[in-house]
Amino acid sequence: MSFKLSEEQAMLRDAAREFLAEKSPVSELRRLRDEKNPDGFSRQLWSGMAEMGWLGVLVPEEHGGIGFGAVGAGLISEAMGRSLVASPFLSSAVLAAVAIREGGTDAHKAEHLPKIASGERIYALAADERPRHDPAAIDASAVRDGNGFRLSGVKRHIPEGHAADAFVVSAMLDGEVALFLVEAKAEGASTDARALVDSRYAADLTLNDVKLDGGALMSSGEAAQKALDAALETGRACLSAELLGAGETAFDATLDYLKQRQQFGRVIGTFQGLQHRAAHLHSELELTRSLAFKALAALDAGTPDAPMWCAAAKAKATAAGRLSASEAIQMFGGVGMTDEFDIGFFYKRAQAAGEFLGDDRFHADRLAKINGY
Amino acid sequence: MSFKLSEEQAMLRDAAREFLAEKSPVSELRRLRDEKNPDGFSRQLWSGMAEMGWLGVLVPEEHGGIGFGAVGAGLISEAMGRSLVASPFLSSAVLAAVAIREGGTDAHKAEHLPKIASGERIYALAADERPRHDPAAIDASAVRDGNGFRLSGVKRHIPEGHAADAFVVSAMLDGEVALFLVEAKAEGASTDARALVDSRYAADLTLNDVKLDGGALMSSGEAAQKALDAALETGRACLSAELLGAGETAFDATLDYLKQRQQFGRVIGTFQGLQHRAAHLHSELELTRSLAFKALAALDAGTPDAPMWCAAAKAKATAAGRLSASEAIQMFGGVGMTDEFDIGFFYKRAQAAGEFLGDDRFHADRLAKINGY
Amino acid sequence: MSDLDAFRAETRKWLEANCPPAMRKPAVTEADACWGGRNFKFQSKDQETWMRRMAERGWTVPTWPKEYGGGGLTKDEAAVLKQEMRRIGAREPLVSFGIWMLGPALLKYGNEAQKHEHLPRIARGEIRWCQGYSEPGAGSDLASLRTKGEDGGDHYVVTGQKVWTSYADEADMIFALVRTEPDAPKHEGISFLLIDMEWDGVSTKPIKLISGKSPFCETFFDGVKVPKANVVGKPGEGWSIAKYLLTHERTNIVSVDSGAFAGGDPKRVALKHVGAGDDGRLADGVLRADIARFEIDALGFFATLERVKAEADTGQGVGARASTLKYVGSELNKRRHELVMSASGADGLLWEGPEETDGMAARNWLRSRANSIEGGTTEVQLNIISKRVLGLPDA
Amino acid sequence: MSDLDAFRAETRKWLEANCPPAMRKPAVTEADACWGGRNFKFQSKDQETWMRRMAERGWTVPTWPKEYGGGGLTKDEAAVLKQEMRRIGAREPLVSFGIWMLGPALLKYGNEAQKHEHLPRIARGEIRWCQGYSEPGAGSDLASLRTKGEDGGDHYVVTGQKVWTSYADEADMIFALVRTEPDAPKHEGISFLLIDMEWDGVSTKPIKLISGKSPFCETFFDGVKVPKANVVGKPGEGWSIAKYLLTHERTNIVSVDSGAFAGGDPKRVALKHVGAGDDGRLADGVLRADIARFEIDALGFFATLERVKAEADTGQGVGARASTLKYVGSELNKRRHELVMSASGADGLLWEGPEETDGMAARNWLRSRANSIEGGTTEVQLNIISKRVLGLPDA
Repeated sequence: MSFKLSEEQAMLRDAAREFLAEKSPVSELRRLRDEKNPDGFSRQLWSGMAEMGWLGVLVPEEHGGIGFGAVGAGLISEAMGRSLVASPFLSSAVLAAVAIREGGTDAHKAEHLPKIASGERIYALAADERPRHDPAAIDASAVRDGNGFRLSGVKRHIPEGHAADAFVVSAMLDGEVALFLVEAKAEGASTDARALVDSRYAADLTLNDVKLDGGALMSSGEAAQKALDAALETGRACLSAELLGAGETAFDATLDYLKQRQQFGRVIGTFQGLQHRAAHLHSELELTRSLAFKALAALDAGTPDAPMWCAAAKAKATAAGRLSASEAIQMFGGVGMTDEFDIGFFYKRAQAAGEFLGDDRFHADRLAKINGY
Repeated sequence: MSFKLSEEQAMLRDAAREFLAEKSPVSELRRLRDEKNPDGFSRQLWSGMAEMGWLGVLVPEEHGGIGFGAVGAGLISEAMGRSLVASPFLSSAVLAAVAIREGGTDAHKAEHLPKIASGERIYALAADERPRHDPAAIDASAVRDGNGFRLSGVKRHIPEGHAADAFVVSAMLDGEVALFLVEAKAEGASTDARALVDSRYAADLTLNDVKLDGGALMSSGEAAQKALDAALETGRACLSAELLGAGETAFDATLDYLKQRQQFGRVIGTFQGLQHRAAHLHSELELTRSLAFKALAALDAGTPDAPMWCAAAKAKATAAGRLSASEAIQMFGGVGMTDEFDIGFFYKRAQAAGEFLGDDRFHADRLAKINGY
Repeated sequence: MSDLDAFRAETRKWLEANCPPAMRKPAVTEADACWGGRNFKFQSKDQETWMRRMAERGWTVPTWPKEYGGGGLTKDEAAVLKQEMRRIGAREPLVSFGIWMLGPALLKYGNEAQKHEHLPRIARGEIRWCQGYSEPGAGSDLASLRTKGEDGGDHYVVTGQKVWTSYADEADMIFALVRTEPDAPKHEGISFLLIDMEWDGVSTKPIKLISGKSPFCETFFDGVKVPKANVVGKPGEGWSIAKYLLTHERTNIVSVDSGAFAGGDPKRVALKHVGAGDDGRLADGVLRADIARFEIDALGFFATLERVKAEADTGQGVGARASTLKYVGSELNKRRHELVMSASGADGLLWEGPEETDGMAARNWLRSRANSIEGGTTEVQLNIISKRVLGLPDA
Repeated sequence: MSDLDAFRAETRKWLEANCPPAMRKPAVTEADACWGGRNFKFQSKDQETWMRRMAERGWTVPTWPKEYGGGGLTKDEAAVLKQEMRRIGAREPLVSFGIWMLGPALLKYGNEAQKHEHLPRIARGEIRWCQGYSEPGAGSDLASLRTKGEDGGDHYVVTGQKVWTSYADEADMIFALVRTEPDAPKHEGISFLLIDMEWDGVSTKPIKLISGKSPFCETFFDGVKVPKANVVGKPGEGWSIAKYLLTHERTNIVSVDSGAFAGGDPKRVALKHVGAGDDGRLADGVLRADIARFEIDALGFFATLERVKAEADTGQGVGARASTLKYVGSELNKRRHELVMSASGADGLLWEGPEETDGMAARNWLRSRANSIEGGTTEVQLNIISKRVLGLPDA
């Protein structure tokens, strides 16, 4: 586990930053919002990301991916955070990809992973059912029906779930967790898109006695739990990287503002009260960076302490991301409150990305559990 | 319940501040420590406080007290906090006095309350048994023995318990809480004085099959629990007031220092980084003052929300007292770390008074319980 | 029976007879308040009746002198009126910046003609005022304003731009700070002008906030002719008047009451969304800890409000302490909303939906970020505390 | 086999043969360290043997040139030596301010005579040095020092007082900053002098801290004659040398390792003193939350140390980032001790008792308060970060 990026990783990082800064600056999110784009993201950008190979970052080469691992996915996520890129990357290329990679049968992998990598279809993980992240609380359930199953339940808050062609769904089967692959168009399945604070969409997925054939079952019991956990942990680490990218960018904007804005005949960056807060925030972001990449590297290394690092990373990234954006608003002052400035977009995304897959409080509590207290 | 002091209360406050500032400035605590005074407090000052009537502040007039209630006791405690007065006031005049007043038989009241008020004897409440405050965890137990009882157990961390002539002891009797009055000299009872960080002493009381006559039982069951709670809550509110007095005094010293100390050719009080921290600390102390006196007044009014206010007050006073003293050390810089300066005494007392009867964490957790979450 | 008791009995009787039952229910939405003004549409006949009856007695502005449309009540009488209104849950009959801000300024600084012209119309809800202080780029440094009033003989020609003018798009008139003496020192060249929003050259544009639509506007003056008779106080005295009003505004914070937290209590939201664990307590221990600490500070804040009021009654006044309350209160409210969002989980992220309440949590949370900016930033309050309360020296 | 591999093999063999088994156990108390000096009493024969054998090879100061008593190792070789010592758990043979601070200063600024005179004696542990920078009243404004050296021809007559001179009462010599040119600008009139503690006019007095006895002293100079040959660098160049060493010192923080938290881990203390509740978790939910947040920051801190080291290896250097580590690390350590105290309850308040460990928790907690003062206060670190890392302007 090392903080040094390989040459390939460094190239990926640079390419991601460059591509996304050019193709999808913050103004793009604003445009999508203002034109009330029903997807909440650009299909064209999605194709572009597919062409860059990024949608297969967590897909093994044998299934059409580039197999760059969690660190690779984190580098793309960080770049996405920098300009608040809206896309189903987290849902499809991270959560669903890992769930299928770790929990699917060979047939599932062969069929679906290439489609994730090519961007041909969008997938999503349908895990949560509660308002607050709690993937262990599963009421959705499947009953055996001939060679197949019948599945019912309501899965909630699936980021970009409205655009998904298929879902990996966690549900109880014979008293155990199981993962199913469910087509969005299956009879009895319906999604309900909800506009969120960050100008993106999440969907609730209602499964009303959906009939599945036997091949829909990916795995069950311990194997399903492990695949689900792997997907969630990778998602958390990637969100940490995204929050880092967003937090650092908001901070950079704040520093620029502090250096030019005048009040009472002085540049406000000369006020020690603000200087010390900026220095503190810088330190928080430094810790966030270390934790996010430590977590990503631990996932790639498969070390047993990976969940601890993921919890620490998501907790810190949520808190630091929120602090960075809220300090930005406060230091920008009144204009920071206006929709005209971009800072509000950062604050809103920090809240949404902070909440998804567990916020700082959830993960601090979880870290305590992991560490035995 | 009002924040306005009565004329009598205002006189008590002024008298307490004046008397203690003169008779027992911080240098007195230093002297007691340096001469290794075995009591850790001045018997002469104790007599003086008795003469002022303060030891009977919570004792009804019919038993030789002045019956000024919790607000009165809080005003004295606050004044004691201002110059870190060491004395068994909390143990004898507050905790034991309320326990006997609320939980004693008429005979106990008639015999002991006047002695508390006159300072003739020193009493203490022996409630805790764990390192961390937890008065509900009672392993000490009494068994009936003829008309009397036999009592065994170890009660811990009794402030100034080494100087007590008698104890109010909580113990289990027939599966219920009971309060007993136990003489320090009773056969099988022994105390073990421990020097604490604040240059004062606390004692562990070991009860080894102590034989008590029937008159030693003060009360049991619900009555005992109510008396114990009343004593503890009053103690917590008084400690909040003491922490307020200490915190404000440390803050005043810091402000004076900020106004005269020069660094880099400027008075350091001109640095905005320090100004904003001082302003924040001021606000914290304002909240502490309000909560401490709200809690004291609620106790006097006997309103059902008194425990909530006491929990809030002790939590806030502990945190603010600690913040005030630690900011003092940081702003004084190196000299604040030396024993030669008085600030260290404030920091140490803030920790000890903060810990006694539950620190900020204990009481925040308790407030959540009280408020149903 | 004392005079005050007699007044109470009389007031109770009058209110009983004159306050329509519908006006005894608490106001829920902004639309429930009566703001008055030329174009105001009453929400109901009852709302109109209640306002007119109260205005007739001068009780929309109970302590203003009768000659200016007020009730001429003493402070004690006004307190009794307030108590009696509360007793039956009567709504404020009229709310407006005219009552809160311009009125006090005119009473202290206005000339007789101005008082007679403007105060009664405020009292009767005929004219709705807005405030024109802030300018783009001025921020906390309010006095750095650049809207100028060029001397045109018997009038000023006003050109410039104001920002954060709440409800300017619905107001009839604006009281504005304008730099009329460009060569005077920064704080001495400003005048306090009364300008009709219908005059030529005045226009407004609403400001969209991160929380969505807002009552705030930008207001533009493009060569607006303002008669010199509309200068309050002396030319160049505007800054003193504005400062007086800012203090007045800050002191009003003390009238915030516990009801302010209704509808978004973190512990209730958490119990609903997170639920209890095996030990019967709120399941997330860290969220629980944060809520407990918030509640302790909230109790401390409300106890401090109560104490400050009690001490103000005994003549100590509120003074610079208002800055402590402003600082603590606004930071606390931000924390409250942040906790409500955390406790709501993904439900709190909802931005819009079929229900009218959809998105409320998120929008209220976003709106709360301005608490520590508007009415003097947290940084300004900390400066005031450190200098005026603690006596720390200037750099 | 590369040269480095050969060196590793050789080193491993030599250490195996020469490091006494007793010196392969971790140092526990301060007395376990070998500080050297004229009056040093070795704790054991093994301690002496180990130090002398290492000194003979120059490995007490592996990267110093051989001619000055060093090992003449390259950076890579020194790293190998360190790894091999760690492999067998070998203690540092010698620790001293001479090695950490004076040595680097002499190597960069000293003349040949000074290097030959002082460096070998440091390397062999013959002379123990202490540092004389701080003065009463100077605080963070180190350059405001007032100890003066009056020109006496071939010597200076030094008079004044130093403070926070660690182990001055056990040191043989002191390197001190002295104002030799009173009329020069503040930062330019200071010289870096080498003074023998046995010379007439030098005296010391220990400083008692709030945590009790301490290694810190006050050191007094009363007309001490110091030959001009004992000026390091040029007269008036002392401030540059001191600044160079301060940076050197701060960079050393990066070598703090996780072992620093041994012995006072809040969660262990809490589980022992508070115990678990009905749900099997640490009973006080608020303490648990605070410890969890502390652990997250501690993980972040150690991960950052690791990252900064990795980036330093790739040539990015540590630089002003050391200030971030100093700030975060010292605040974190204070928080750790505060949590240990809270978790210990009244047991943590014990000040002294029959056991040697009695009072340790409280004294360590109190001592930790100095972390954010010594070696540059937290405020100074924040200033450095905001200016040198973030590029914020000076007032």
